[in-house]
Amino acid sequence: MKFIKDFKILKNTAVSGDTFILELQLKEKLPQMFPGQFAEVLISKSKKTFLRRPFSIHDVNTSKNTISLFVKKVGEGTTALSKYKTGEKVNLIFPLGKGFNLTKNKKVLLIGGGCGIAPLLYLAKCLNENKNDIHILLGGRSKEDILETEKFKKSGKVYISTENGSLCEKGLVTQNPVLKNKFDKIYSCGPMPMLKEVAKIAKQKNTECEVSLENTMACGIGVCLCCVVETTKGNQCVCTEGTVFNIKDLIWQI
Amino acid sequence: MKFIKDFKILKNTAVSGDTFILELQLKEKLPQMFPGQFAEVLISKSKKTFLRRPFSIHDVNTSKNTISLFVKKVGEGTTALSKYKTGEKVNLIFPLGKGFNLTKNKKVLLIGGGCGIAPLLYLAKCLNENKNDIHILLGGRSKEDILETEKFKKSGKVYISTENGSLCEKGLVTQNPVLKNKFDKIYSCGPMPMLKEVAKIAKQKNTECEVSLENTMACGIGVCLCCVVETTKGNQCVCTEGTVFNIKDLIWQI
Amino acid sequence: MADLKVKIKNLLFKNPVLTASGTFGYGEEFEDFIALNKLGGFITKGTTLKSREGNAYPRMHETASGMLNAVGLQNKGIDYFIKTTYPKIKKLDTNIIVNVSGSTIEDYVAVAEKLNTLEKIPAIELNISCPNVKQGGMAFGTSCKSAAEVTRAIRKAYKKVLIVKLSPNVTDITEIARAAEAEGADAVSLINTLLGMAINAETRKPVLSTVTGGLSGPCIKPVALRMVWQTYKAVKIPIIGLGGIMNATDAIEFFLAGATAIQIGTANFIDPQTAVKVVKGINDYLKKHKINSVKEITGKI
Amino acid sequence: MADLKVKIKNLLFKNPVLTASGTFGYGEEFEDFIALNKLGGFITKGTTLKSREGNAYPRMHETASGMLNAVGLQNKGIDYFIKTTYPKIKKLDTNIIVNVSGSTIEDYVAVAEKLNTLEKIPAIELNISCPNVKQGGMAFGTSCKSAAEVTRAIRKAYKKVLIVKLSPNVTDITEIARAAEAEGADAVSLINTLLGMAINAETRKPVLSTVTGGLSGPCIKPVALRMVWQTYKAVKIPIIGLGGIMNATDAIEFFLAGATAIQIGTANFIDPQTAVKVVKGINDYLKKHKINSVKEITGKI
Ligand SMILES: Cc1cc2nc3c(=O)[nH]c(=O)nc-3n(C[C@H](O)[C@H](O)[C@H](O)COP(=O)(O)OP(=O)(O)OC[C@H]3O[C@@H](n4cnc5c(N)ncnc54)[C@H](O)[C@@H]3O)c2cc1C
Ligand SMILES: Cc1cc2nc3c(=O)[nH]c(=O)nc-3n(C[C@H](O)[C@H](O)[C@H](O)COP(=O)(O)OP(=O)(O)OC[C@H]3O[C@@H](n4cnc5c(N)ncnc54)[C@H](O)[C@@H]3O)c2cc1C
Ligand SMILES: Cc1cc2nc3c(=O)[nH]c(=O)nc-3n(C[C@H](O)[C@H](O)[C@H](O)COP(=O)(O)O)c2cc1C
Ligand SMILES: Cc1cc2nc3c(=O)[nH]c(=O)nc-3n(C[C@H](O)[C@H](O)[C@H](O)COP(=O)(O)O)c2cc1C
Ligand code: FES
Ligand code: FES
Repeated sequence: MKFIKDFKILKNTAVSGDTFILELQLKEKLPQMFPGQFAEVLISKSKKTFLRRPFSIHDVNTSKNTISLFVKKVGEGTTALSKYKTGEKVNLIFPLGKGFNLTKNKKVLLIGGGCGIAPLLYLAKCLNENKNDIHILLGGRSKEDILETEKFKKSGKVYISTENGSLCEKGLVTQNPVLKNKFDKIYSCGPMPMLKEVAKIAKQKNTECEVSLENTMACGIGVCLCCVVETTKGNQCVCTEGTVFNIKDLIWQI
Repeated sequence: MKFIKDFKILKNTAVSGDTFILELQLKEKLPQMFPGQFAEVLISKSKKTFLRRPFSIHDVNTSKNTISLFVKKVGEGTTALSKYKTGEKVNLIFPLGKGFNLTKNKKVLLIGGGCGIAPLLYLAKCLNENKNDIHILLGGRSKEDILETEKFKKSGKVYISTENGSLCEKGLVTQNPVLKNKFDKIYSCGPMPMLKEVAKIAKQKNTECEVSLENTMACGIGVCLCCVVETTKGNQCVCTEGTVFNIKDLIWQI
Repeated sequence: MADLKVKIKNLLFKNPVLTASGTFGYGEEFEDFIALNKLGGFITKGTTLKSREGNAYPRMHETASGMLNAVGLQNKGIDYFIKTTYPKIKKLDTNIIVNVSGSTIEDYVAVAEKLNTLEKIPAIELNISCPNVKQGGMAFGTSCKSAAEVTRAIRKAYKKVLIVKLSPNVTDITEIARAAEAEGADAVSLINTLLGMAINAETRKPVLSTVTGGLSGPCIKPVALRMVWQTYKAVKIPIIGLGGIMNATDAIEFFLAGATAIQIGTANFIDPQTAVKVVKGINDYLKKHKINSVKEITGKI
Repeated sequence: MADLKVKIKNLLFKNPVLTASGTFGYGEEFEDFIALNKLGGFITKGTTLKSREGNAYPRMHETASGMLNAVGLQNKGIDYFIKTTYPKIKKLDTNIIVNVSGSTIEDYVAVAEKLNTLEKIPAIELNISCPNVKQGGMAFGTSCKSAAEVTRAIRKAYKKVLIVKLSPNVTDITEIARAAEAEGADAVSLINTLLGMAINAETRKPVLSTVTGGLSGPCIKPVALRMVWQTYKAVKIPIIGLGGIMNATDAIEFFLAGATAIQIGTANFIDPQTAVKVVKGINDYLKKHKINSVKEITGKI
């Protein structure tokens, strides 16, 4: 079941120069949400933002009845969103997409690049509840891009790569030594080139691997057919058949 | 000389349910401005407002280096403007139009209907400095529409008409007994039907009369030719040849 | 409650608010948001004889007050619709209209013939205006001759209500509308998307995989209104107006310009409840203005 | 500083940023806001043989990300321009191009001939695309035959650079562009406004005195870009691109689509400094992307 609701902003917290977390409260009880699901947000104060904007559900707090979004300012819409203040309302369509398939009692690796960490925090929490052995690899261009580490540490062991070496391992996230280990499953979200590299490594090692895609979307509910990705079953809508795909179902020009 | 500048909002004060006054401060020294001139305001936080919006200069405070706008919420743009807060910036093109021609040592009547009072406050002040004998007639549908009376009283004697009789004289502003008196000049701003009635009365009495028009505008600087009014010299731009016209130059279908 | 009922030929609509092809899936996708039976009807995604994968990604780009799409008629084909989708939606108490697309007249006819037999499909919308498929689609809709040809063929093959959907990418839309009318169309719907394009200045590449795409949303409303008004003066058959309708006021404007019914397209993406809000808003408007029936305002500017 | 110079025939522009007819008066109106000599050039308000009062008020309506206008070529006529305006602006160090409008070929020719003699007017823009005047204007621009005819007549009468401004209200703009090219146009500029309409739902009347008007602003940019790209592939003469350009990124997109120069129109109303900001922004873009000359990106998608 999908909903369209106004949320109240409880808090808008700057995380870094260009990222922020919106904590959004719903009046009625939140429906169940799965990690990897997303919301389509109406940014009504942005002059140039016509369509809604999709953001992953970063965290869910059932006691406060809130969800949070982890957002990076990249354009008009996200910049306008960063200026919303406590008490203001935003309209969401949610929860959308299918989310990740959760393992139980497994050794898993979560790989997040840039703001691809957004859906991984709630994922890590849920995997933790499922008693998995959780390893989390975060990557970015420099140490300024490595965010939320403390929160991730609550659910698993954290590894870090920065391209310029300003924090921990120097190099691409996909070059991090932790990838030499054997995992039962890899979960990943981030820029396409990274996901493709992750998929390649997972394939080589024959490791189960799910990736969350961020194709541009107009509707988020499976009707515009704009967000498609080629799969073994033909073009599928990322917003309804995904956003999470098992890499074995994707036909990627790697 | 016209300018394009950011102003800082010093104060946004609700005057009534649907009117408010924006007090706007300029960093550099304000240029000289004449009563009846206006500004074109960019309402950047309104999703649906594409063009600038014209507003009369309601008041000028040279010691605070501020101007104020008296605005009525009628649509998207003005509603968005009403939500601007202290400290926020708005961009203005100003001062535009020619303004009223000021008399000296004369007996004058100012007639304002609805938010047509906007340009009259600064006019009254300037006429006062010019030692005129000032009479001010304000009209509206009901007493809720009669605003700023105390401010006007500082410059002259105030008369009031309300259509429903909830304050002072009952009836149209143009039926107010003060109009029976003889004035050297009438200044007026308000809805078109009112202005036409005022013009008729002035003509009958052979009284000099200037009216300020509010034709819809795209540019405010005389280039789009959208705001024209028929005059004895052909179509003229209200934004540059007006907004104030002597009624003897207008060809109105009265 | 004002009288919102309108008719196209013998087909009764409980109200004049439909949803536009390609923006409403096959209806089901909106069941979480609205009661479909509150709509006058809905129009399915463009459906072709064979299943189509559509164009390559990227297919979408946001523009000022609108969007470009280059979906390219991705759909599972008419047989899948008949076998799988139709049984699920046929119980709905609203008019389900199938948008029929194709690239040859034979294809169009084959789809239309299959639809003849579906009891709960009272009408088809013939899409001769899709700008996103090479052959067919828009090509049919940009000349009187080909518009007439395809309408004639479908009119022969299809017994129920035939709506022809026109392209705005023409010098004179009234010519095409008249050609469709002359060949037996029961109504025309307009407009489909304007042909547009987007470029990414940073990558120096077109944004859409197909370079050009179809422009929709409020940005095109002034053009759509103008075309409805021109067409209203040119034909006698009813007009279904669409193009950038976001709310009831927009809808009223289309009625005044000459539309008998309207469709909500891109607005469904921004607020999936738009269509039912528009139904309510039209009713409120009529009551406020003391107008008994929505039919009374068609063309009344 | 990147090389911003572009040429149309033998006419050199210091940069490819012009301002569009009808949105920039005769230049003087912008002197408080920008230094006019920073522009590649500006194009005057449409000027006709005799003075014109234009259409009745109201002439303007805001739309989603755009506006409709129905000015109807109000201007004081070519003789007034020559006697009064030209002496005031002729010292400006930028290309002043006169937009020539008319309703008969004879009128167009008469205006063009008078302009031959003005030393500081190096080019005219022939407006065969004004949607707001009954006879003439757009009618010339919507058929190849009449576009060819008027271009031929002006080409005979006018010795300097001839730019023909095309209407987007056509099925195939490349046909018209080719017709103008064949008759000796030195460049085409596109697009003029899209024909649109607005209705006031409360009064149930058209908003504009002329019912329909010309749509401009960012809402039309996707259509304009597409037409520039199509025309770039169809003709060899340079293209001046316009339609909804608000900033340097938009301008770059037009170059990539095939424009040699661009014009700023409606944006002048929102920010009278747009044109000079765009000049700076193009320079910044070229530097960032290590491109020496703006000429290099024309048509390079
Ligand atoms: C399912 C999904 C979940 C997402 N989750 C998050 C999240 O949790 N946090 C977050 O910060 N971002 C997330 N994104 C990306 C986010 O939606 C875009 O950054 C946002 O839409 C940009 O809006 P804007 O108006 O600021 O940028 P615009 O001004 O529209 O564009 C600025 C730049 O961003 C690019 N862009 C625009 N939309 C997208 C998109 N959907 N995907 C990728 N690039 C885009 C444009 O091409 C352009 O280069 C997600 C995207 C999807 C599809
Ligand atoms: C020279 C001039 C000076 C003005 N001074 C003032 C002033 O001091 N205070 C004030 O409150 N208003 C003033 N106005 C009117 C003000 O500009 C409009 O109310 C405003 O532009 C409406 O913007 P909106 O986005 O809120 O309304 P919209 O959503 O654009 O329109 C809402 C309604 O207002 C009407 N409207 C829009 N623009 C105008 C306009 N220019 N004139 C009349 N009606 C319009 C529309 O037709 C519509 O019915 C002035 C107008 C002009 C031309
Ligand atoms: C994503 C998308 C897909 C579309 N697919 C179709 C289609 O399959 N068949 C069709 O006739 N029109 C299609 N259209 C056009 C719409 O039905 C409608 O004519 C157009 O979008 C203008 O209306 P709007 O501005 O209200 O969206 C599509 C539009 C969009 C945005
Ligand atoms: C108010 C107004 C008046 C115009 N007058 C003319 C004109 O006289 N001659 C002409 O060729 N184009 C005229 N145009 C069209 C513009 O020059 C330009 O082609 C169009 O507005 C599209 O560009 P834009 O979206 O950047 O404004 C006018 C446009 C507007 C908005
Ligand atoms: S975004 Fe519309 S189908 Fe996925
Ligand atoms: S508003 Fe443009 S000329 Fe007056």
